[in-house]
Amino acid sequence: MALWGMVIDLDRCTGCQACVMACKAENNVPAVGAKEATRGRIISWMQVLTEESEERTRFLPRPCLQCDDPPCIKVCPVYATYRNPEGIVAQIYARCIGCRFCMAACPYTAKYFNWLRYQREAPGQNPDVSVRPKGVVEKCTFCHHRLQKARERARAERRDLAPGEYVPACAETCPSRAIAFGDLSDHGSEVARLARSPRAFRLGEELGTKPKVIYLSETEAHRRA
Amino acid sequence: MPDPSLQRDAALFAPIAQTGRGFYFTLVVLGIAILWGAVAYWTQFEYGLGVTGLQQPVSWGFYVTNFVFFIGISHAGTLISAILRLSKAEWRRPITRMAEVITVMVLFIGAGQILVDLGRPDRMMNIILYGRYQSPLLWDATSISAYLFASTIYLYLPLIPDIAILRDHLGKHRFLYAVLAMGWTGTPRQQKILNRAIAILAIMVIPIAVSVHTVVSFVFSMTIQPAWHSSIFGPYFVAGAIFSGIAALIVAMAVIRRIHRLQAYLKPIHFRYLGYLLLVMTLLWFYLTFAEYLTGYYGNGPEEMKVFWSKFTGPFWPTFWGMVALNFVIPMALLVRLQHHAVGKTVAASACIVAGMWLERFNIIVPTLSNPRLPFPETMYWPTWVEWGETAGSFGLFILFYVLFVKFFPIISIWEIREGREVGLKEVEERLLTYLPDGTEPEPARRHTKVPT
Amino acid sequence: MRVTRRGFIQAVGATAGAAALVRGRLTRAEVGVQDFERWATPEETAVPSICQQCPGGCGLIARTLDGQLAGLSGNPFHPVNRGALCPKAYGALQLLYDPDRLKGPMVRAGDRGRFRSIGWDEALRLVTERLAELRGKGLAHTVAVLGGQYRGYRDTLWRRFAEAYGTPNYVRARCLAPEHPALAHRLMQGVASPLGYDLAEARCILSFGVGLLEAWLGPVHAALAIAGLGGTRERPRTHLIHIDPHRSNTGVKADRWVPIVPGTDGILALGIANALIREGLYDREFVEQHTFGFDDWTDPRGQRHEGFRDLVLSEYGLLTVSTATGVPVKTILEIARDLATLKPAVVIGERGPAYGPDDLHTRMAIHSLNALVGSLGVRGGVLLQGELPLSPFPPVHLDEAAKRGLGHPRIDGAGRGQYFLVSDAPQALPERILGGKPYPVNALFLFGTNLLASHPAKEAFAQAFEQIPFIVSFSPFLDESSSRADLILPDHAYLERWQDDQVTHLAGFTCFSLARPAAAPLHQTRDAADLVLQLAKSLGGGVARSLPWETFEKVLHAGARGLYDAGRGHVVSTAPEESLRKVLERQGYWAPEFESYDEFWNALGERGAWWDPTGLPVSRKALLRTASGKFEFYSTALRQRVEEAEKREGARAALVGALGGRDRGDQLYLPVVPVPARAEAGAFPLRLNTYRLVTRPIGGGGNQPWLLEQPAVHVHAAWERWAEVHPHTATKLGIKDGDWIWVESPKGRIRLRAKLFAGTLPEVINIPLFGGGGPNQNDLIGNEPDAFRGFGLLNTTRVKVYRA
Amino acid sequence: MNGRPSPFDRAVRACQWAIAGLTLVFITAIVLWIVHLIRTAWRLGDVASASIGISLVAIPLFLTLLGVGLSVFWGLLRGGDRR
Repeated sequence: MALWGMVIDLDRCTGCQACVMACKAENNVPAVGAKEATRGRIISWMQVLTEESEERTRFLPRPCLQCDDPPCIKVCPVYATYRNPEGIVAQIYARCIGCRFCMAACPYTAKYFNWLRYQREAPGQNPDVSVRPKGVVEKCTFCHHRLQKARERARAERRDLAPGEYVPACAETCPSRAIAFGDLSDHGSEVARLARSPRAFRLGEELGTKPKVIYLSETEAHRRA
Repeated sequence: MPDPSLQRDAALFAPIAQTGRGFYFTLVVLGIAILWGAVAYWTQFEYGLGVTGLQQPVSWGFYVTNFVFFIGISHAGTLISAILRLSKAEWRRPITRMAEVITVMVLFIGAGQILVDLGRPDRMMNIILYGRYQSPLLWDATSISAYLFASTIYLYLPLIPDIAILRDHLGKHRFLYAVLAMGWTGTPRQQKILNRAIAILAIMVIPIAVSVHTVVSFVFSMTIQPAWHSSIFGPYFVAGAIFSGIAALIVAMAVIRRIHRLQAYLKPIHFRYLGYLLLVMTLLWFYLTFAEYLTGYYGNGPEEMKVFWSKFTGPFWPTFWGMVALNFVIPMALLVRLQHHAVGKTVAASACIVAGMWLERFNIIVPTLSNPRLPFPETMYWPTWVEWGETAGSFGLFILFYVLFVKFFPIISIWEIREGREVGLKEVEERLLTYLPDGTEPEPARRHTKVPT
Repeated sequence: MRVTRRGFIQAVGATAGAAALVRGRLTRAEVGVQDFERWATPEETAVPSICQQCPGGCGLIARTLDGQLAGLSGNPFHPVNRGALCPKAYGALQLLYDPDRLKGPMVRAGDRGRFRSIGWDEALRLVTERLAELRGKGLAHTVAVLGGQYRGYRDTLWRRFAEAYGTPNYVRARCLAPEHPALAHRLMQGVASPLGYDLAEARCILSFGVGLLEAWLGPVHAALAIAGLGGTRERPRTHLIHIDPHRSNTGVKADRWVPIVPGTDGILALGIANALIREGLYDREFVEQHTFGFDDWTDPRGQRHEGFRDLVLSEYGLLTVSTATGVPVKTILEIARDLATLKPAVVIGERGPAYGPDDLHTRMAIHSLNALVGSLGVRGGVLLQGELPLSPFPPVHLDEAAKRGLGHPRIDGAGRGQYFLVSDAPQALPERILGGKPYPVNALFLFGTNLLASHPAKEAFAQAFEQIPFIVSFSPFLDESSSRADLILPDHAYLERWQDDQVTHLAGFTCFSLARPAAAPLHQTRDAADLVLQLAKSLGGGVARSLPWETFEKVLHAGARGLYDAGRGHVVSTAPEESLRKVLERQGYWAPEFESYDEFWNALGERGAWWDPTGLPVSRKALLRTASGKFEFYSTALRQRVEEAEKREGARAALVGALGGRDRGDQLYLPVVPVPARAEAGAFPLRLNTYRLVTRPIGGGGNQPWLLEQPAVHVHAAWERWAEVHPHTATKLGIKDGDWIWVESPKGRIRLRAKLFAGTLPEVINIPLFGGGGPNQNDLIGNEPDAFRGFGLLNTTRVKVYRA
Repeated sequence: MNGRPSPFDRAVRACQWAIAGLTLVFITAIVLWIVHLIRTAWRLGDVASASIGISLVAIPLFLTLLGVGLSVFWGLLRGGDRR
């Protein structure tokens, strides 16, 4: 069974937010509008943060880290968020009751809430991804719909899923090739190789969430501020 | 034919017998508050939670604070009356029912807060159909329903004899009283069954009450957020609950005492004893708070300190220092010497504590959510009229339930007062003897020891 | 969330009925026949297109389902972006489906700004009549065309139309055209086309304010090239030094960010040159053999001329440079040493519109550093952008009226007097139109530019537009400029039309991109290029004969034939195929891939681009085409042009005045920038610096919510306009983060939100370039044109800031 | 009062039995819900131990409360006529 993971090289990331916009276009993430944005309700599955410190600034693109032991799943009272066998933490929009317990439990604040009815059927949307109603939590799904389409194509051609055939929108569009994506359980894959690099570190390693988005940074000596 | 013993306790029937103009005025005021709450919730139901002040990192705010606050107040009732009943403290007689009523009424409001806080209330059934017991929210649901059921029975059982009296002597609501009196005729056998049941319940209610607020604290301490994930939360919330419970009880007692002129039954000695209990709880609360923050400060973890400084010197300093003042400084000043104006002092201290404890819950929930681990931009959570409206509506509803209860049932247990008069005095005397070395005879009391009333 | 009493009561009444309704609907989900069609799997196509949000020219793949656009992704074959995209590209989805797009042609009804819709035939008839009437009366030259496209066949088409019609006034008003830096390179190296920079191979990159990762001419291409900055085992780290008043994304990723006083880049370059020369770190071999004017020399007439070396050593001591530019001496020395030791090094001096008052000499000074470190004709150094072998169109057929019209001088005065060396001077347009010098403008065509918002002289342009009796705008939106027009013929959005792109600024390879229309036109809009061809046909005579094609597709088809016959390069394809071709071509084999041109044309339409990776003109012979065949510090070409101007206009030629006056003597031709006197604070103590955000497309992106919502990463701002203030300055002025502040300049004042940002010098206020409506930086920046090139100076404004 | 019960008394008696019945239904519903939660957790391979652990405490608790309530109810109603 594949174990999908991502490696983001912070030395290459230029903070241009191409991944953010690609994610929004691919997953029909709504632009919440001026009033709602000033109230701090921007929904941005992949969000680029800036870590300021004395010696330097570092851009940190933060998707959902698809933890192997996710603190957000344990607390959901209605099984609306779960970790599928392939390691992707999924969200069932039809079952979520909007209690937002998973938002409070996530140490990386990677879950977003539809405070109002932000998104309607509009032209130019991606038909593969459902539009979320108001009152439910949504999060990065590693472009799960792309995995399903790639798997269908592979099955139709009676072959296995080739590495690199399933890549989320952010990894596909990153102009400085900072985001690598693939199957962590496949020892030879580029992601697994990069994950073993001496520059590799995981965000919030001491929390025991075992995140599957691994960051590379030359000067990891500078731990979080 | 007025029974002589009833005549003495006529004051206890007064609230039920006549309904003065004040009653209708309070109904109107409460109606307005509840209407504001209803309009607020309708707007939120219509447009979504966006009408409140909640935002991305601060996903919980007023509603969860209210939830913890009201469940906290519910500890006033059964816990205190159960402990006093078990310890056979004679001064409990006029207080127990008042406390139990607070519990039962406020539990409905507390549990309601969670439902108000849901983003999709129309999918409430999902909790029943697809419930997952691993989530602390469902632990809450179980323990709160257990506590609600237990405290309802614990309120109802001692009420049966009084309802029987009302059934026999009061003209109004005959059918209601007849049904609720369960055919009580005061026979010794029935008395025995009732006392046995009340004794069992008194024992059972205490662990349930403690479990309720521990489980409410688990909603926060089970996550790994800074300043939430600590083992002190269980005892801290239970102590805070008892603390705010007693304060709420004292306030309720003072209000009822003034409105229904029950000064004869709720004497300063009750307020003084509860005041001393409150003082002990203030110290206990301060001790636990001090322990929690010292541990965080000394450990000096980066995330912990971010939340710590945001409370001490950051944007949350007013609510934090307000809480410390209202919960510790003012109550200590008032409750230390209760010789004179005991009632005034304890009620003032209690009002401060109730407000302080609301702030304490706010201080636990919002600062931690406002300071996420990763370097997100600063945000400030401000409640909107919807949240104020819902809070006002909740208080209005709680007080409305309380006032209606006082209108239909005696707020002070008549038969316990009577039992106290006839049986209580002798029984206490014998019990005191059992404490002294065997064979000592009661000497005549010396005059000069002045007993505070 | 207005809750009316009636609404509330209705609601309470309705809740009772709601349950039954819901109950009913759930049980009886009737499925209509039309639902089946909707659920049938749509026909999916992937059409290659080109992103027009910035001059980068990245290749797109537009995914359409049943003709409706469903998503965008990078074209993996395209050599410019290799499948990657920048954030702006995704704004195209919202641009295409913007509800405010004009639905059809509009004609002015009553006074300016009020319109009524009109049919296409009637609209075209109006334009043809007016043009024919002007041409008939011999006033062809009074028609002006203000274009926003500076490359590609759309630009050629307009130029041919203007020439064939008989007007010299085709003015390209685009700030980010690479034509400005090319002038300095032409004067020092004699090369005609713009230069490219081999960023991927360079070991040290010194950028003077060039927004490599967020602005300039292709953030994606630059990011792909320098992303390997970290270096790998076999290739050592590349050292990026970024000199810019504002610490942008490039500043953060650079190994060294050097804050500098805006407008003093040239002086810093000369300071670095001084350090290089004094410590003998410059490439002695290259300078001695391949440069001219470095040492003192005597010209054939026996006159002694001071060389570049002595001038720099005498006048540009590190202390004077440090005080003028605000860069510490130690930093200048370290930059010089890095530049000298890490070979190959390349210096990029392409800040965009203008560096400051003496822009030409600043760029010459910066480019002279390339000569000093010998990065000309070296891998990882400066490259010459190759020529696209497009098939040349037949010369324009000039009839009588056209000849008479072209005889007149240009309205903006480019190519004469002060703007002798420049082809477009849009800045000079307003006062020339208002003054009626040399002749009044009777008709104006606005195409692809919104000057009334995006140009510092926008107020002057607004008055000028009032004077012009007949304005035609091709803007698809009702923006500031098109709302003042008499007739609007809305163009397609770029995903709805044929489009080509001849990218000029790349790492040397030539690339021709072709875009087919991805989505069917949403509204009654028409492609502006087709309209030009239609106008030419309806005007008849020489114009019709010069533009014989019926549609723009035919124009492209005719032009691209040259690529097929060129005998080199190939249509982009999958990576393995590319590498195989590269191996073959390195050994001189080139096999044509297609038998017929139509096959080539279809493949080009399928894959999106043609390119020629080999034959990089890197050799010194190709790079140094001056009269002396050397890199000329002392630009003989410039002196020759100046003498030409003086012969024509006498001693006091306007060109000399623009260059700095006769008294500068030889320094007129040397890459030397006069050190400005340290102006005292005065009423406006702070300096304004504008910079471009990576999420701001050309035209401001006012209608692309995704880009407006998360514009920047270094400050937290959403949908709002802000000014960045240094924390020290902010505390001095009592400003906290997030306050509303007034930013006032001699020209005007605007109210922005203050953001505290330490990535700048204390005395500099940074404002990102906002487009579209609302307060934008052009309300502050005065109409102060560069005397020599006519383009507006964007970073010489002084401002003051106070709480709103 | 041990003659034939008047319609008023019969109605009161019916209401009292109804209340007792309601309490019984309420508690059995809760117990069934808890059992359902355990079964769901077991079926989904979720951490069933947590649910079983909690229910070991919760179910007996509810049953004892029910017992106390019904015993009082039974005692009062039955004891009434055998004074």
